[in-house]
Amino acid sequence: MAAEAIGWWGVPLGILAGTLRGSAPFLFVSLGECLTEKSGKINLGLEGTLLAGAMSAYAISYLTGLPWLGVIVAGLSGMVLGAIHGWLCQQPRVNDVAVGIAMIIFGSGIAFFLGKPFIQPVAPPLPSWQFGNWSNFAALKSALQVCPLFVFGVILAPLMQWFFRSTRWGLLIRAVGDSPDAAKAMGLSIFKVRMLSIIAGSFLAGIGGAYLSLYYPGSWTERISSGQGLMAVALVIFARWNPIQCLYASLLFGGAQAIGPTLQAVGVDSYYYLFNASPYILTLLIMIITCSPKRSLSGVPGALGSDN
Amino acid sequence: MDTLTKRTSIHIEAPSELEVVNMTKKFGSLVALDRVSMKLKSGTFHALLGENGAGKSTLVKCIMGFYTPTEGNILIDQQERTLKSPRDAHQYGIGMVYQHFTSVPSMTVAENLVLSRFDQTHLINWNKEYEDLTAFMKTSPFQIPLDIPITQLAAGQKQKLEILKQLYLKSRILILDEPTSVLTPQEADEVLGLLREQVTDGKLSVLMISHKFREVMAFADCITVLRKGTFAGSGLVKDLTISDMAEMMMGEKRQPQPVNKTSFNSPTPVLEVRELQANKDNGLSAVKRVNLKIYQGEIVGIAGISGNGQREFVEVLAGQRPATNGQMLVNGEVYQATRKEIAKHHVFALPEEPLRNACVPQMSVAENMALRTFDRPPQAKGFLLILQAIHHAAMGLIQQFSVKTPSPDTPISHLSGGNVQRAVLARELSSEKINLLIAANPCFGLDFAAVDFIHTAVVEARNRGVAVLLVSEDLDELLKLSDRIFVISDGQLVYESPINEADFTTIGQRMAGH
Amino acid sequence: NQKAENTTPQTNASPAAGNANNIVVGFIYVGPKDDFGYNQAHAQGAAAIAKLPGVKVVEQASVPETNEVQEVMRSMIEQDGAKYLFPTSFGYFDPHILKMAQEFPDVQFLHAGGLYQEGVTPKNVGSYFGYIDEAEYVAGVVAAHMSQSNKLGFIAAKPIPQVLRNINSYTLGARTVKPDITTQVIFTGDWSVPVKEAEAANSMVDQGIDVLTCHVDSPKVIIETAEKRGIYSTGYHADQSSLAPKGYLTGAEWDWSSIYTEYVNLFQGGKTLMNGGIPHIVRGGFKENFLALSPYGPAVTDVAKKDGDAAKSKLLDGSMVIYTGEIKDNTGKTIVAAGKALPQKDVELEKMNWLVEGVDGSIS
Amino acid sequence: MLKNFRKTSESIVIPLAAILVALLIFGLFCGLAGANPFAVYGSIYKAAFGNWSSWQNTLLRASPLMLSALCTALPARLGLVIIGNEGAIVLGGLAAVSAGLAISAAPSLIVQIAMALAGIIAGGLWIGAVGALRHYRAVNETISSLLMNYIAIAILNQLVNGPMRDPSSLNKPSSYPLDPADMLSTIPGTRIHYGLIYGLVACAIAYFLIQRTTFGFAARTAGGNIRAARLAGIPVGKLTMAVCFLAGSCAGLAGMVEVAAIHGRANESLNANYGYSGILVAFFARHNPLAAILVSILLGGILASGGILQRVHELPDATVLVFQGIVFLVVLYSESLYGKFSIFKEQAERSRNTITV
Ligand SMILES: Nc1ncnc2c1ncn2[C@@H]1O[C@H](COP(=O)(O)OP(=O)(O)OP(=O)(O)O)[C@@H](O)[C@H]1O
Ligand SMILES: Nc1ncnc2c1ncn2[C@@H]1O[C@H](COP(=O)(O)OP(=O)(O)OP(=O)(O)O)[C@@H](O)[C@H]1O
Ligand SMILES: [Mg+2]
Ligand SMILES: [Mg+2]
Repeated sequence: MAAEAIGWWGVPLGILAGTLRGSAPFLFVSLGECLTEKSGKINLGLEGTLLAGAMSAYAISYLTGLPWLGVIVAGLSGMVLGAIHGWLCQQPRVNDVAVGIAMIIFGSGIAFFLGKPFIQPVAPPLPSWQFGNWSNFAALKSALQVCPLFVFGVILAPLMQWFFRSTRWGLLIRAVGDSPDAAKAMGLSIFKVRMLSIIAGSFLAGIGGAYLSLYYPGSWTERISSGQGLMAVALVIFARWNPIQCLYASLLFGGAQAIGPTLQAVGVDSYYYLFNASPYILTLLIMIITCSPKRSLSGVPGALGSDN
Repeated sequence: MDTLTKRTSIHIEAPSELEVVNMTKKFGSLVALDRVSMKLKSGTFHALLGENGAGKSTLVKCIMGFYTPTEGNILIDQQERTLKSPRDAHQYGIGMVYQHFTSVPSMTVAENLVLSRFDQTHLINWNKEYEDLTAFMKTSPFQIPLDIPITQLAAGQKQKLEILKQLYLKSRILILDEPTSVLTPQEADEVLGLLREQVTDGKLSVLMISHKFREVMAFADCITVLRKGTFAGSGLVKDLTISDMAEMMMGEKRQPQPVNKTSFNSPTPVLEVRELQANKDNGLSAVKRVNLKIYQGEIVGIAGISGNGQREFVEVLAGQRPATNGQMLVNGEVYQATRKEIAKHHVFALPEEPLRNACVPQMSVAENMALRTFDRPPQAKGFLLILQAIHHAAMGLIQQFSVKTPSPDTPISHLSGGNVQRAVLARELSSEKINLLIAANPCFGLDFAAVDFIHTAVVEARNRGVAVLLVSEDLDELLKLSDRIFVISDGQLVYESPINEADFTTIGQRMAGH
Repeated sequence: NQKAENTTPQTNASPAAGNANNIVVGFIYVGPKDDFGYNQAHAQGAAAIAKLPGVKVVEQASVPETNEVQEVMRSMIEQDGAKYLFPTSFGYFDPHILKMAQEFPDVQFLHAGGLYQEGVTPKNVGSYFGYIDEAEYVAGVVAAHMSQSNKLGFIAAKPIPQVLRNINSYTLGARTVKPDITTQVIFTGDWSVPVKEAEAANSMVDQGIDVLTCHVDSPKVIIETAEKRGIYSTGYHADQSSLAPKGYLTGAEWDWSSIYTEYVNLFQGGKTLMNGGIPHIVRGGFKENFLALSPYGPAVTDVAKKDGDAAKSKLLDGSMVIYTGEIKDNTGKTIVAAGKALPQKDVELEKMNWLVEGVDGSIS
Repeated sequence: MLKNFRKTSESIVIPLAAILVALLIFGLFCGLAGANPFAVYGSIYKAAFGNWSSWQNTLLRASPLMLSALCTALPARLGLVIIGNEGAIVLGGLAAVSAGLAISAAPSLIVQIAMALAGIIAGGLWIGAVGALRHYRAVNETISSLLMNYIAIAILNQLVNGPMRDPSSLNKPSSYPLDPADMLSTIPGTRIHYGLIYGLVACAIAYFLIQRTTFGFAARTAGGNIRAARLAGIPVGKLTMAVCFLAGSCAGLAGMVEVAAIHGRANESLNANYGYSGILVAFFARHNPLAAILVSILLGGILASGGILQRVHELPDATVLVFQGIVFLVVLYSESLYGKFSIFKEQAERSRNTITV
């Protein structure tokens, strides 16, 4: 049991630990959204996907005792929601932002509805890997506890980067997202490519939900996601549609979540509402600084936000 | 494996013979093609002619498997074949360069080339691909750097890339839909000349859609002409004259109306551009210190290959792009294209691609025609729009400029390209008083009759004393209309000459940057 | 985990009145009624009275504190015929209950935690609440025994009197065992933000805190995090021992079923707030069966149990007042002078805006 | 004439059919959940539109949605997707309370006007800032407005828990209360507050502004094609900011109504999700302010029926979310059906295929 206080060292340590613990949901939703947006559609509904994922993962883990099965089912339930979104938002005159908001309502409604019996019980959580055994410092040891799912996410980011650059499928998705006309001229089915991208992206978001309910905070409640799915869209723009930068942005957001509580733990008690809002303020500031009316955002898929 | 062998086998073969029999294509109740037949013999250069909307693009898209024909057959080497997608067409060595660019803008040349391949390499080994591509580039008729994203290519280079793509795919039958509309005459000659050589060597067949008789006469072996979706004639180029072809296209003999110019001699410039600079979308410099004066009653032409800053230049003048430096003066006063200044100095514009640049697609024809005047009496009373006045004015313009539209309330995007252009022309040229007219590629993609109509309208305006800036990629048009001609190259005006002293070859060289 | 049967006084009153006049009682919750926390505690109380003869319960959950709650009350009154309403969230009181009470003077509104002011609040509004800080006090005693670092942690939603009172009683309880023990407070700012609560719990553990408790809507995440990090915890709202089989020490639980049963008996007996048959302010602690203490967990030492039980029995028989001077706040100001005592019923305590000495944190 | 008749009937029949289909799916869902679908339909109808009292319930819920929807619908005419309604509502409410408290000595009417103005200005500046960021810094307006929601809520919490807190607001930190005399009253004979009138008037004005004024013409031009707007010399930047300001001021007014008609003070209850519902209403109404009125009433009805699902049919509280989700998804899908049915077409009108390359 931790005996000695670590005082102000707790702040960087807390933020580091918060980053390692809390980034994964951001990472999965932002990678999922990145994949989706690369194909030229926006999925604002990942909040609902995240909740559905969290609920189904917890339920399955509780019912079967197999947390990893829960993770897979979370991904699958994400795919179902993704398929609805993907099909609907590609109908003529149907706006993807509107469908996204409707999907938030629908997804969370279904998750809450079906999730009622699973609030009380305790489901087996995901295991964690110890990276801190070399240290005999308890706080550090616990900070360096990492869920394999997070490691998977961290590996996934460069993998996705490579996928977009060096696989045919990656190039196809980029082509569809950047210039549907060109893709059509290649004889591609835009509908199918987007459908698959959205479904795959939602799969990742569902997994992000599983992380929430099965690892950190590690419980199923209706407030579990608190807007993390909505932030996916902001994160992806912030990361300029680059998977590696999605990773950095997620780490930043995961760390920023810890700022408020950590500062209070060392005795800075004022303005915690503003500290809690710091990730949003930070993102806005960075966007204001880095955007410019003189040039368009680098990396933005050309067809994003247009109707075709 | 399988595809690889197929590709090499196609490589060895001479191009197949392609025949289209009784091709019919209906879009709903619109018959775009009506029982058209034609034959592309192996190793020939075939031109497909016709007015706008005659069905040329539809025909070739049916061949490519892009559209499913309503009726009709395709024979390849006398064998009947069904082509369901461009992929099928590729199997038979048929490749097409579309009327619009089909490269993915944010991807590099290399990525675009690799992506265009129809094979099944799922993982891309970039080292090997680069090796192959470099080797391919060495043997190809034109070179393009592999690492550059398409957005940074000039229009001519993009067009070359489209053709390169087909050569890279080892297509034996090349279908080109208006391939030279973005090239200089020299570039066009170079590209078509290189293709012609391959055709002559028996390695390639070409089916080219073109509106330019000059190219047809110089490079094609035979022609097929479509008129309103039906076959209107065919023949060997060596047996035909230009006026024969024009007659086949239009159905009757018509000479372009000669332009009559009255001379003006005004000492005060209407437009004065001083040291103007502007950037491209990506922040790179596009217009570099341009100085220019245009006087009353003269047409100043600016020639140039697209991508040399003329688009940005026109956009600055039209108020669509901020200048980074320099000044514009209209009638001696600083001009920044605000609505007030536009109204005060009576400045009008005919930008290229009117649907993209000058119209609001989902608004009605009447509303689009009111774009210049909606906030002035009689179309507005204070803040209120007077809808009747807007409607009424539109009715008049539709009549006067014979815009074909179901009603003034139809969304303008439902009109055909030519009629959109007419609607814009009506809006911009109907004002009582015009001081300055800025026109950019006003006839791009239009047919014969429409071109004539616009040329006449522009010259009439000039004769009324309007100062006209005409930016065009069509050198013939410039030579026909301008009083003075400039050449823009790499964002700078590199050549100036009164029209009667202009030298065609020098202009071409300056355009190409020499 | 229901404790309905241990408090069924005056069972003779109900059956006779029951069938003759069926009463409809409406319950309104601000969140889902199965949140393993505040709302669930009330919903369990409601479930207990629903079993009583002659009682029909109508419930609506996830009702925000906007005019929506007024509409819900109205529907319950007009459509379901409810004459007795329990809008359970604190935020329903002003202005919503006050407004509806004026409009429906014959309907009785019973509110958890509101302040009834004679002559100001409508006659048909009553207030009930439990002194759950008594249970927190006992939990504090147990926590102090179990802490080795002498640092306790308290994760709280907002610095409001109800919460501060729990923090203070917990700390005062702990300080009776170890006078220099401290309680670190983190306010998350919201009633339910699981990620932030988990983050707060973790950073407290990093700071060496080894017993954790909380006052948020659903303590589940905090208790589980404490267990994962291998420290002790004490629960809130309901018995969470199943979430932390090793580290759960004890917990402060509501027992609304006894109050609600009591009220139902009064209703069925024809007593009303308006005719003075039902007191406008009902408060109670251990003695009145408003609370329960979770059974001690396996880790709790015998000494701790003994001290805890002793504290509880003193509270039960009323021989001890928690807020007995001298009490200083954590800025050094004397709040309760030596020799003075603020008994539980003192309204000063319901306006608490200070933290006692030993609490690390501020409410600015 | 006939054509118009058919077009109009199309735009009535399709949404109605969509709602029927949504009800069908929802009924199926309820059936699976163990409730009798037909009883559920009856209850929904009864709770939302069954009698005058239900109607009032529905209209009460609809009124903030109308104002909130305008916050998305107006900028949409400029091609901007703004989802910052929640933030503007919160700040509008906060500003209204501040104004109301600052001049509480003045006559009620003056105080009410001042509160409305404060709400309008605060909300307007908040979303106006989104427009300004868009114009001057090219910051994506969807994202900035989303982020600003969180920031606005943090500001609200910080203020009502800190400097603006009434110490007597014990367990629910709030600002000082408004003088009851300064509160907005209800429409005589009903329990509906004047917010409904504000909403209706605002929607009507917005419609008029967009369709019948030069300002609206300029906005539609800029929204339809910014290049054409620039060509015509329309000051797109100023227009963007002006429209955003107007949009925000509608949401700000909604915030003012919330505090001045319902809460009487500013506290966390101001953040009541009207923002996100408003976005849906706007999209659902295709950004047409008049249609937004109808859609708000429909959504108000759905929300009003949420309670009865719980109380009578013992369905969980999440059921109404599922219901909303299904209705919106089906109605959004129905958008794609316009022009697909030949009954609604004039005989001569030819069918068109929209494939282009
Ligand atoms: N989106 C649309 N909705 C309705 N009708 C359309 C639409 N697009 C095109 N049309 C109609 O299809 C016809 C052909 O349009 P297109 O632009 O291909 O004409 P075109 O043959 O190229 O004529 P032009 O020579 O005038 O450019 C026109 O009559 C036009 O009104
Ligand atoms: N996808 C489509 N849907 C409906 N009508 C179409 C479509 N594509 C072409 N058309 C119509 O078919 C006719 C022939 O068009 P096509 O594009 O083949 O003309 P074109 O000869 O290539 O003309 P241009 O010289 O303008 O390129 C036109 O009237 C056009 O409007
Ligand atoms: Mg064509
Ligand atoms: Mg055309």
